[in-house]
Amino acid sequence: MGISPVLWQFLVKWLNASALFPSEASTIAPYMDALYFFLLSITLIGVLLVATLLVVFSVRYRKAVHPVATQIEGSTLLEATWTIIPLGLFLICFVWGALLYFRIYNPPVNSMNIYIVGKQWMWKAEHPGGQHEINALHVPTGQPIQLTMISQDVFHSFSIPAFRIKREVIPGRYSTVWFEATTPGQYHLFCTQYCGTNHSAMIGTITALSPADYKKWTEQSTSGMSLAQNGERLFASMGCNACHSGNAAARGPSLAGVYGSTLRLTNGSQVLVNDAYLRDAILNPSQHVTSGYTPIMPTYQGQISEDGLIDLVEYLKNLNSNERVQQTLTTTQSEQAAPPASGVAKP
Amino acid sequence: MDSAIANPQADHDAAEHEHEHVFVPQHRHHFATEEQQREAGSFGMWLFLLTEIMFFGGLFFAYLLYRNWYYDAFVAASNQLSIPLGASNTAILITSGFFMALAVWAAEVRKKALLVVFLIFTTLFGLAFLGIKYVEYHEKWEKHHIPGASFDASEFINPSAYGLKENPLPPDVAQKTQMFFFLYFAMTGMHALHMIIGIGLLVWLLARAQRGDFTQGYVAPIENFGLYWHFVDIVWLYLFPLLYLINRHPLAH
Amino acid sequence: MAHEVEQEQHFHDPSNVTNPEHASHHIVSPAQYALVFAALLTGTALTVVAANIDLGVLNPIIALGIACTKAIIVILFFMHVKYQSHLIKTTVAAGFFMFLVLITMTLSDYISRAWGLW
Amino acid sequence: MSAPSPTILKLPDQSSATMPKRNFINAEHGLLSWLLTGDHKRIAILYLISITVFFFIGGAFAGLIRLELLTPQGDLVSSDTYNKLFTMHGIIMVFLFLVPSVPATIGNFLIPMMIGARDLAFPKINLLSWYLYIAAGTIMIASMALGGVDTGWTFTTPLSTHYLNTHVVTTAVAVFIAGFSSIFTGLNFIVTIHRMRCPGMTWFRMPLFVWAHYAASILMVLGTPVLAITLVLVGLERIFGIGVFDPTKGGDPLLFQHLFWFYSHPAVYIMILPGMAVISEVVSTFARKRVFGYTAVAFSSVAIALFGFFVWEHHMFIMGVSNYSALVFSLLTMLVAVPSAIKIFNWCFTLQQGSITFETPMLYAFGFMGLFTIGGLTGVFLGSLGMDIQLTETYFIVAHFHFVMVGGMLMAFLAGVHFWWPKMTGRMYPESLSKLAAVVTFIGFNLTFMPQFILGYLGMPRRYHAYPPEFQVLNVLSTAGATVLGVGYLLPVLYLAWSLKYGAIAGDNPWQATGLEWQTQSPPLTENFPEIPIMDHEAYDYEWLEHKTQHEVTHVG
Repeated sequence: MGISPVLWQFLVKWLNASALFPSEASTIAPYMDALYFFLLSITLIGVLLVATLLVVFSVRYRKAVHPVATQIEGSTLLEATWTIIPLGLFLICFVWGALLYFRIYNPPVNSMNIYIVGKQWMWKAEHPGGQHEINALHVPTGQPIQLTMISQDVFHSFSIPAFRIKREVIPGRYSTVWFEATTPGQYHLFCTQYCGTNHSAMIGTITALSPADYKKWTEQSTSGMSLAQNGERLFASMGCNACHSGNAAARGPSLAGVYGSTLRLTNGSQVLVNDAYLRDAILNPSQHVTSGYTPIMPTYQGQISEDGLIDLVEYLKNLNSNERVQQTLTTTQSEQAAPPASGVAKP
Repeated sequence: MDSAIANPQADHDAAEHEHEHVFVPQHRHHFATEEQQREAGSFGMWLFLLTEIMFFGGLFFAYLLYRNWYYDAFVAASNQLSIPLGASNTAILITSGFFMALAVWAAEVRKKALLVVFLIFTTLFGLAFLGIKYVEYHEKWEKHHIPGASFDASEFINPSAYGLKENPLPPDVAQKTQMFFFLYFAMTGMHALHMIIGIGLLVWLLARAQRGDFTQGYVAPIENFGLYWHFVDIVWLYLFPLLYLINRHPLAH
Repeated sequence: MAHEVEQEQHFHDPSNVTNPEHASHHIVSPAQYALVFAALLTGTALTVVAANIDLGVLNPIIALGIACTKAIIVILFFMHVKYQSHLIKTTVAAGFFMFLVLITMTLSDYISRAWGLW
Repeated sequence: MSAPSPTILKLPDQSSATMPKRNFINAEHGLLSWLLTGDHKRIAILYLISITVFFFIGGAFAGLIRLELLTPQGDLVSSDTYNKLFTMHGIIMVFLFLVPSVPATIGNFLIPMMIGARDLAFPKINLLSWYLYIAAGTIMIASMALGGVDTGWTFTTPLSTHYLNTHVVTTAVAVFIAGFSSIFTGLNFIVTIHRMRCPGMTWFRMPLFVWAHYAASILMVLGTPVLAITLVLVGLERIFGIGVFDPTKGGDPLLFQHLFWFYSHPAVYIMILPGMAVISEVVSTFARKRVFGYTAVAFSSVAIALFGFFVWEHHMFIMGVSNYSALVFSLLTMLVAVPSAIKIFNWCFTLQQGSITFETPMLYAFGFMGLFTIGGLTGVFLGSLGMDIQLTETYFIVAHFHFVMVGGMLMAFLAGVHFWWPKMTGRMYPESLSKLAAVVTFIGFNLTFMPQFILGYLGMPRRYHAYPPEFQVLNVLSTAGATVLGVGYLLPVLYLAWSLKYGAIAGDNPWQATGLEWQTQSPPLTENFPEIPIMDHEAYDYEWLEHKTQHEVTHVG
């Protein structure tokens, strides 16, 4: 039999290029694989056990060998055995899985934050330094990265198989996931939640770089403005600074250092100010009125894009004093500037 | 579920049966007795009502969730509904249910004229309920409170312009009144749809009752329809406080 | 009907056709219906009155309590469940139980969302 | 009339068997006698024909999907078409095949016979359920003909409500109607099982087939209405844009997920429990032995039905639900896996000390046990929170539920069809050909779906029209397997159709099974039994059967 050498070579190359197991490129991956192999071995043992029982009984008690069946009612002991052992195994799977789940979805405090915006059908990544990427994400190795993600339209899902992480990207709400890449290289990024026509084109490349390379990359690809700087511009152009000026008589509360603090709201509840809270407070201000202030802030629902919101959130995160806010305000007022670009009436 | 039974007489004579069937025209061949058929019928009806509970259950949950999320909007929107209309509708529906119960009784004691009269009253009160519902819906239509493209929340943002003494709502909260109105229309609309189907069935039952179908000992259709009609009542018994009443005295912040 | 029951013993399994899922057929009298009717109307009046008094958190509780009482009265008397077999009673209970499962289990998500980071 | 006295059993001697002169098939003639029938057996046949049609429509879509995935690029169909293909495949297979498959066909045919009744409690509602099914199917086909729908069978909001321009509402109406068809079937079964059992048929003398159907029926009755209201809300949202599920208007898209999976998780038990029902009968019959631990198997069905309602959130672990409630649901998910394990081991031990023969239904049942074990255990992967992060929304999920639904349910369905074919039609199918079909199906199935587990762990997302080239080898294997699988499914259609005319006469009880349905002629009379039988023995009492047969030999001799 002669197989054409060309075909043979093609087959060999094809098989070599194909994958059977994903590479382990994050700190979480070995943990995930350990659980995977544990579950896999339970499955194999279970299937082998059932197959052995079927085969052995089929051979030993086939009609030719065992012409008359012996009627057995059952055995409580045996049944208890195969109730309790699987139950025990499943409970181990539960505890193990739960530990891993909490690990993947609770980012460490020292992690670096990158924002992800999903929309039909592309991923936008926004680094704090202002680097924007489409369908790509550059990350340093050896550094925990937290992704704060939101969707502009439908459900998407951000999945990096080589890092063993995945998280739904939800419209109207931030979701987070974190990872720490270990091996430099390029990895797949998939949208795994069906999101319409070009769902399968909503893919990208994750590039893990050594810290030095990453530094080089950030310098090369900077847009000149950090997210916080963009946010500052937006803050001024939307006229936010008119009320949130930090003056004693200001109509809105001072926002310097508000991130991470605990606020008391007019409805008596206490909230921790985080990304989600800031975003919500901009979009639905009257449900988040700080105690002592009147609900006069208009809603910005539909007027600021998710990117804009991210800029504002990032700006507020880094806002430690009101000095620049007041400076900008004075400049604007003295120039009697035209109404803000977005046309939002000041309250 | 069952007490163990004595082993029934295994060897019995096939010929023994025929005379034991009490034969009535509505008795279907696959039931051993009419009693068995009747109980099967009412059990089947109850199972159907279980599906109805779960059907409304989804809406009730949505109401519970969004009332907690958008409390202020729900309070403001709910206070737009008229308690007198809602309360009289409740009374009307209870009356309709009362006549339905009486109709079941009339069928049981085989009084044809009474049965027909009670069914007519049941229908009339059902129609009265729908009439009042129409008045309420119409008012919402005129105020542009029907959710959708034409929805207008300005009455909640600026109540004084409409001559109302309510506290004004910030625009973002006011928009959420749409959620209340949607749930209001979905729940009362689904309820009204059940009423309309019920009235259709009532007309059919009336025609048959007039023919004397149900006053010869065969009361299952009347009985089962009664179960349906009372279930529709029960849904309203919950809708009335949830939509009209419980938001009258909002908790102060 | 008594003569039938006696004869049925010969060829119907009593456990299927009659006991224990069977309850003797009970006809409720119009007087009792009238009483129930009056109770329901009173309940309606009560709930409207209660809604006009500011009772704080108790308002919704009272309103729903009255609604539940009325619903139970309708189920027991207008719908004859009081005189029905255990089977029917269990069925009704199962329906409300599943409704509660739907609500509580779903709420378990919404309530505890605020506890975590997300 | 040749109908014998019911106390006399026919011998299994097929050579002397004759077709009974009067049976439910020839009782009346003409199309109308079928379309207006109240006979549960005729309705079952109607259902069998219609679900077979929909199975092959859904299967054709599956074939096109596999063909497209042969190459990494999207070259056979456009991505919109591909999305429509997997959506229609899912919707047709789930709502028009899997949910009604065993209950509406085999269950419909057999439950009254197994409990010794003449018909289901509500024959007209049974017929209505078939008409609703046909209406749903027609609307489904209409929506396909008009251009199809591409929401995925899960109708995820806000994609389905605000972002697609396909026939979402039409399809939702079809699914809504199919849901009512299923509610009526379940309701009918529950009432029948409670109310119509023959004398002596106590709960613990019922075949396990009936127990499992009882459990599945409870799920149908209590779960389906929640799907109905969810679809109504999706429809209203699409038409009026009111925003219950729309985040931009303050709605919560996760509410949709909760309500949808409140039905759709129990729905997988609606699909698999009747499959388990078939396996209990088949394994017991061909091992000639009472099912090991009858009570445990019976109660495990009920336990599955009950626990099945408490686990739906495991479809949403990564979707932004509260992590604490995810914990609760994961724990409950682990609990629901236990009754299935009990069943598997009980079936295995039914074989012990048996006297086993290997007819076609038994081969399918063996296939079921192996594949369902894999399907069930891979479900534990997905119920385990951390593992779910890597595996959900990938081909691992696809492989898992195809192992349960196709490897489990479809195998069981075929086992059942073969097992009761002689009872339904009075004729035997060609045994060697059917064994071949069983083996081909098993091989084809494993070749199709095994590689998908590996693809899943590699991270290949489901519902992808094009994929990275390094996944191609496994996809080619999968497509090759699908071809084999297709042959495996076509074969039974051909030889079963052939057997209708040319098959050997089966006789009353070709398998020497103990169920009441086998103690009457095949095909049965319209009224099932010449007279209502009396159950004077336990279920699966082979000694009783032997005694009866011997008694008859002496009697006849």
